[in-house]
Amino acid sequence: MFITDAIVENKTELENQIFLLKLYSPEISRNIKPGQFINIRASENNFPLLRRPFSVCDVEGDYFFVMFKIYGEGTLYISRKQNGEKINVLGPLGNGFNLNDNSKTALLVAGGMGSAPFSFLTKIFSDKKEIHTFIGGRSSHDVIQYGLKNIYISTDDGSLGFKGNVIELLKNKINNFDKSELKIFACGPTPMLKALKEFALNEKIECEVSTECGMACGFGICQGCPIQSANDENKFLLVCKDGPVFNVKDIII
Amino acid sequence: MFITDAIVENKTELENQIFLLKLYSPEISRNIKPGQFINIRASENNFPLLRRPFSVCDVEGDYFFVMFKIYGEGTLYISRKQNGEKINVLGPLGNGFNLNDNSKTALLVAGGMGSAPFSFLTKIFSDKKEIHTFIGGRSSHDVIQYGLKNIYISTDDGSLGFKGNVIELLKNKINNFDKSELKIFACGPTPMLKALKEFALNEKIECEVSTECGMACGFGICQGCPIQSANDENKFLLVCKDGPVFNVKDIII
Amino acid sequence: MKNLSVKIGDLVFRNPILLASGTVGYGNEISEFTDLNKIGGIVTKSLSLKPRKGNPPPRVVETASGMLNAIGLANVGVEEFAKNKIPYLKKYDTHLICNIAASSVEEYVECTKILTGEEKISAFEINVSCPNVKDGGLEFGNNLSAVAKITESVKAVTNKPIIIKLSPNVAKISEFAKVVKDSGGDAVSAINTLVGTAFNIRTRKPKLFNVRGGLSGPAIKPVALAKVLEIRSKVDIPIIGIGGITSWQDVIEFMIVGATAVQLGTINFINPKASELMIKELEQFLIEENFNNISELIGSYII
Amino acid sequence: MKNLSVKIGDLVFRNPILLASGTVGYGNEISEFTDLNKIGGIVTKSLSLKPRKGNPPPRVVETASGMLNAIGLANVGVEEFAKNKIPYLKKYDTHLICNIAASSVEEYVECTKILTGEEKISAFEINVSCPNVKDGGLEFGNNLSAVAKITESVKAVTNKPIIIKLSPNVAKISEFAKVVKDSGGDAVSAINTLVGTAFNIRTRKPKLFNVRGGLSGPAIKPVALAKVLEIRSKVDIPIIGIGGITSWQDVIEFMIVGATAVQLGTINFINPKASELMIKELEQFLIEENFNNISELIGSYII
Ligand SMILES: Cc1cc2nc3c(=O)[nH]c(=O)nc-3n(C[C@H](O)[C@H](O)[C@H](O)COP(=O)(O)OP(=O)(O)OC[C@H]3O[C@@H](n4cnc5c(N)ncnc54)[C@H](O)[C@@H]3O)c2cc1C
Ligand SMILES: Cc1cc2nc3c(=O)[nH]c(=O)nc-3n(C[C@H](O)[C@H](O)[C@H](O)COP(=O)(O)OP(=O)(O)OC[C@H]3O[C@@H](n4cnc5c(N)ncnc54)[C@H](O)[C@@H]3O)c2cc1C
Ligand SMILES: Cc1cc2nc3c(=O)[nH]c(=O)nc-3n(C[C@H](O)[C@H](O)[C@H](O)COP(=O)(O)O)c2cc1C
Ligand SMILES: Cc1cc2nc3c(=O)[nH]c(=O)nc-3n(C[C@H](O)[C@H](O)[C@H](O)COP(=O)(O)O)c2cc1C
Ligand code: FES
Ligand code: FES
Repeated sequence: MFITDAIVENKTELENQIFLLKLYSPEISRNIKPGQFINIRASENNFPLLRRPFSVCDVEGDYFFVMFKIYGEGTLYISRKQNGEKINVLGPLGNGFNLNDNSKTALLVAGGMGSAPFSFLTKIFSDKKEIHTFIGGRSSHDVIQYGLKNIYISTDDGSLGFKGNVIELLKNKINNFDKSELKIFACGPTPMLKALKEFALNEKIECEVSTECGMACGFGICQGCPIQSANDENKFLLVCKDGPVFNVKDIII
Repeated sequence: MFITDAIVENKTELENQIFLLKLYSPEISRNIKPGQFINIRASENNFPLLRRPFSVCDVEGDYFFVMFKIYGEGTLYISRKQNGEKINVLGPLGNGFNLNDNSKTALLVAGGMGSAPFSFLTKIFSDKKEIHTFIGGRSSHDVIQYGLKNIYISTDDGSLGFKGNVIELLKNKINNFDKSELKIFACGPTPMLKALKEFALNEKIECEVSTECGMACGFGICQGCPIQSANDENKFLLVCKDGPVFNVKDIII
Repeated sequence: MKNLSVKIGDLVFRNPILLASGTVGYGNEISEFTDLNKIGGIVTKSLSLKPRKGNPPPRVVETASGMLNAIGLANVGVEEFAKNKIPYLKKYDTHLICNIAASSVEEYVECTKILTGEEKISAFEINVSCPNVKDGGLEFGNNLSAVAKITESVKAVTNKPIIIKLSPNVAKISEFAKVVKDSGGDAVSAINTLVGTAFNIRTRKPKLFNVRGGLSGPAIKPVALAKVLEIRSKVDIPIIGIGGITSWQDVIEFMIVGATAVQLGTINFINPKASELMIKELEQFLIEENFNNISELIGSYII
Repeated sequence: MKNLSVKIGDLVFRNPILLASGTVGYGNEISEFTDLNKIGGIVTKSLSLKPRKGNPPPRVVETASGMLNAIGLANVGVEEFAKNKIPYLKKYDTHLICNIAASSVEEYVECTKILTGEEKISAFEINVSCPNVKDGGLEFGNNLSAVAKITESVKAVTNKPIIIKLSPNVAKISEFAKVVKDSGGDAVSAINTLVGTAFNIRTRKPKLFNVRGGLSGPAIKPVALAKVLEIRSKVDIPIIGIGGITSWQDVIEFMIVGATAVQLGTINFINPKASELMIKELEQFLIEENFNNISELIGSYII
C-alpha cells in the first residue's frame, strides 16, 4: 500500500457527469490489479473529510485510470481537478478479481458505474479468455463502454439495447454460452448483485462480484464496511479488506 | 448591501504571498467608498466556514480591487482563484474614511497590509488634497506601494527606507508639514494604531484609523467585533458597523 | 399549492423557518437581505432586564465547520428593546419571539412581565442554556428543578406561549424537555451551542477572551439531530430544531427526526438570504415526495 | 535534542502521540504506514470478553468535518486477542494499551484478569463511554458510582495502570475524572465520541443501522479541548487528550489545555502516516519556542 500524490495527466467527460481521469503514479499503476481500488482524498482540507473509494478502471504503464460519476461533494471536487494537479491516493486496496481460474469464457456484468473495473479486467483477460460484456443502465447515458468488448446492452427505459435490466438480458443470452466453461464477473448496485447471485447459484455458474459499502478507511482499521459471511453466521467480512471482490458463495447480499 | 458573485478579471502577485485581485462587480464597485470593506466567501463549502473581510483597495468603473496577504486557509483559497472564476462577496460594509473634511493635506499611514485601503483613498483625494504616504513594514517585501504617492518608507530591518517603525518615521517628518492643515488616515496593526493615537492626540492632529477585529458576519448581526468606546465606558462599538474607520478620539485602542 | 405552515400550540407559522437568537440581532440588518414577511418568524438576541455590554474581544473564532462565540449576551435590555426595536419589527408580518436570558428566576419573571403587554410579541423563548454568563446561564440549564421553576414562574405571568431553549451540555436532554412539559411549557428549542474552546499555540492564550465559548454551525448538526430525536422519542412536546442548518435538506432532516419548526443561526452570517431561499426548495421537495403539508414530515422517521 | 517524552504514573512514553482505540484495529494494518516504534503507543480496539460481531451496515457516515460511527464494538474478544494479536504487537517497541469494553462490572474485571498477565500490555484503558452498545455502554459513562465501582474493581485485579476513557456526553466531565482519581485510577482519556445521528431525507431512514452513532473528527475538537481544560482545572489526574486531532498544532493545543499525551483517531483513516509525521514537527516547535521538554507544555495555558 502506498500513499502518494498522483498527477492528473488527462480528464475526459465520457458522458454528462461521468469522467475518466488518467493519473500518473508508478507505485499504484505497477502494483494494482483489476478489481482492486484506491482511496482518493478529494481535497486537502476537512471538507470532504474522508477519502473516497474508486475501482481502478485501467492501467497503461505508469498511468492508471479512474472512471467516476459525480455523486456528491467528493466526486464533484475530484471532477474539478485540472491537468497537472495532484491527487492524493492511497492504494492499491482490497482483493481484486481472481485472475487465475481456468474458465474459458468470462461474462462481465455491469450495472451503471459498475463497468468501471472492467476495462482493466478486459485487458488482462484478452489473451486468455473469450470475453462478453453485459452492461445495464437506466438510460443510454448510463452505459459506458470504455475499454470493453463484445457488448450487450440493456436500459431500463429502452433508449439503448434491450429494454429491461441487465440480469434479464443475461438470462436471455445465457444459452448462447457453454455453461461449463463460463465464469461471471460482476459489479453494480446491490439489487443487481442479489439477482445475479440467485441466477448464478441456480445455473451453477461460478461468479465473482465486486461489492460496495460506505467506508471510512478503506484498509481494514475502522471496521466500517461489514458484509455478512455466508459461511459463518457470526461473522462479518470487511468489504475493503476481504473484498471488494467476493465469490458470491461467500457472502450474503 | 449586496450579495453577489464577483468575477475575477485579473490576479497579480505583487510580492511573495501578496496578491492584488481585480474583480468585476458593478454593484460593489459603484457603491463602495474608501475604507469600506467587503466580506468574501473563500469557498462554497463549510471550509472555511465564515466569510473573510477585506478592504476595498481600489475601484475602476465596474471593477474593484482587493489586496491581500496569504495568512491562513481563507486567504490561501482566495489566492488560488483563477481569472473568470466567481467569488461571492457581501458588501459594501461599514463606514469608510470621512471624505468631506476640509484639511488641506492628508497623511496616509500604513503598517504592512494596512496600505490596502489607501490606493482608493489616494485616487479620491487626489484632486482635493495634498497627499503624503507613510508605509512601514518588517522588511522591504512587506512594503506595497501600489497606487500610492509621495511615499516615505520605514522597515524594521532597514532593508528599505528608514530603519524603525512607521510612527517613528512620521514623528521625524511631521515638522515638514503645517499641522493646522493636516489630517492623518491610518490603517495597520493595533500596536501601530495605539502609538499613532497617542501621537495624534498629543500633536492635536485630526486622525482617522481603520481598525480590525475577528468577525463572524461583518454587518452587525453577530456582535462579534466589539471595540471599546472612548466616550461611554459601558459601550462597545462594532468594528464592522460603526467602523472599521473611527476617529481615534472615539475608541480605546 | 403545498402547505408549508406548522403549528406550535395556537401559533401558526407560515413556514417552519425561524431565525435563531443572537444571529439576527433585532432584525433590522438581516431584513436588508431576507424578506421577513416570507419566513415563519424571528427570535431576538437574548434580552436581559438591564442592558449588557457583553465580553471584550475576541468574541468569535472559527473552528472546523463551526465557530465558537462568547458574546456574553450583549444586548440593549428589555426596555430599550420595547421602546426602540419593536416598532421596527411591527412593520413585518412575521412572528416575533422574544428570547430572554437572566441570572435569577425573578429576573426571568420581570423581563416577561415587562414585555408580555407588547402585542407584537408572539411568544417567549427562555434561554436557560447560554454557556457564556458566569452568573447563572449554565447552572440553570443543567438543573432540572431550576428549569421547572423558571418555566412555571414565567408561565404564571404571561398568556403567550413559553418555549424553553435547552442546553445540549447535559447527559439526557429529554429529562429537561419532560420537566418543561410538566411545568406547563409550550415547546422546547434544541439546541443551544455546545461548550468548546480554542487556544493559540504560540501565545498559549485562549482565542476567546472568555476562554470558553459556544460551538455552532454544521459541525454540531449530528449532535443536534440526536438531541431532537431523543426528545421526540421520549416526550410529547413541540420541538424547534436548531444546530448547524445550512440548507433546505437540513430543515427536512430536522423535521423528520421530530422538529415542528427550525431556527437558522450561524448560516445567517454567511448567507443572510439563506432562510428566504430555502422556502421555494421546501415546496419543491413536498411536490417531489408527494406530501401536501410539510407538517406530515414532523417525526416521520422510519426506524 | 529536545525531549519529547511524557510520563503517566511510571509509564514513560517516548512521545505524547498514541493511536486511539477503534481507529487502528490491533495495529497490523496501520503498521504498514506508520513505524509503531516511533510513536508513544497504541490503544487496541475495545475488547470484550467474548468476540462481538458488531452492528450490520451502514456503520459509518460522513458529516461536516466529522464522521459518525456505529461499529458496535466489533472485536475478536480477549482470548483471541491474547493468542493471535499480541504476538504481532510484541515486535514493536511501543506501549500497548488494551482498551476494554464490557456490559457489567464483572466482565470488566474478568477481561482485565485474563489479560493482566500479558507482559506486552503496558496499561488498560477502560471504555465506559462507548455510546453504541445498548446493554450498558452509555449507562456506565453517565453514572458516577458505576465509574467508581469499575475503577476500583479493575484496579484490584491488576498492577498495571488503569486509564478510564470518559464520555463527553455528560454535564460535568470533571466530576467523573474526580471519581476516577478517588477510586485509584491512574489517568483519564477524554474524549470518546459525541452522540449524533443523520437521516436520509428521501427514505426518512437513519444513515446508520444503529440509528445513533459517535461523532468524531475535527468537528469535535473545540468540545474535546473544553473537556480537557475542565478536567485539568478541577482535578489533579493525568489526562490523555482525544478528539479531532489532525495536525501537530492540535497536539500542542491539547497539551496546553492540560493533556499529558494525546490519541489520534479519525485522522488515521485519512492519513495513516499522520502520527509519525507529527513527531518531527513537534520537535521543531520546541526549538522555535525554546522548550527543552515537551512536558513543559502540559497545562501551560495562560488565562
Ligand atoms: C470499492 C469501491 C469502489 C468504487 N468504485 C467506483 C468507481 O470506480 N466509480 C464510481 O463512480 N464510484 C465508485 N464507487 C462509489 C464511490 O466511492 C462513491 O460514488 C463516492 O464515494 C461518492 O462520494 P461523494 O462525496 O461524491 O458523495 P457523497 O454523497 O458526498 O458521499 C457520502 C458518503 O457516502 C459514501 N458513499 C456514497 N456513495 C457510495 C457508494 N456508492 N459506495 C460507497 N460509499 C458511498 C461516501 O464514502 C461518502 O462518505 C466505489 C465505491 C467502493 C466502495
Ligand atoms: C475590516 C477588515 C479589513 C481587512 N482588510 C484586509 C485587506 O485589505 N487585506 C488583507 O490582507 N487583510 C485584510 N484584513 C484581514 C483579513 O480579513 C485576514 O487576513 C483574513 O481574514 C485571514 O483569513 P485566513 O482564513 O487566511 O486566516 P485564518 O487564520 O484561517 O483565519 C482565522 C480567523 O481569524 C480571523 N482573522 C485572522 N486574521 C485576522 C485579522 N487580521 N483581522 C481580522 N480577523 C482576522 C478570520 O476572520 C478567521 O475567522 C481585514 C480585516 C478586517 C476586519
Ligand atoms: C454569535 C452567536 C450568538 C448567539 N447568541 C445567542 C443568544 O443570545 N441567546 C440564545 O439563546 N442563543 C444564542 N446563540 C445560539 C443560537 O441561537 C443557536 O442556538 C446556535 O447557534 C446553534 O445554531 P446554528 O448552528 O445554526 O448556529 C448564539 C449563537 C451565535 C453563533
Ligand atoms: C470508527 C471508530 C471506532 C471507534 N471505536 C472505539 C472503541 O472501540 N473504543 C473506544 O474506546 N473508542 C472508540 N472510538 C473512539 C476513538 O477512540 C476516539 O475517542 C474518538 O474517535 C475521538 O477522536 P478523533 O476525533 O481523533 O477520532 C472509535 C472511533 C471511531 C471513529
Ligand atoms: S473501510 Fe475501514 S475497515 Fe473497511
Ligand atoms: S462581525 Fe458580526 S457584528 Fe460585527
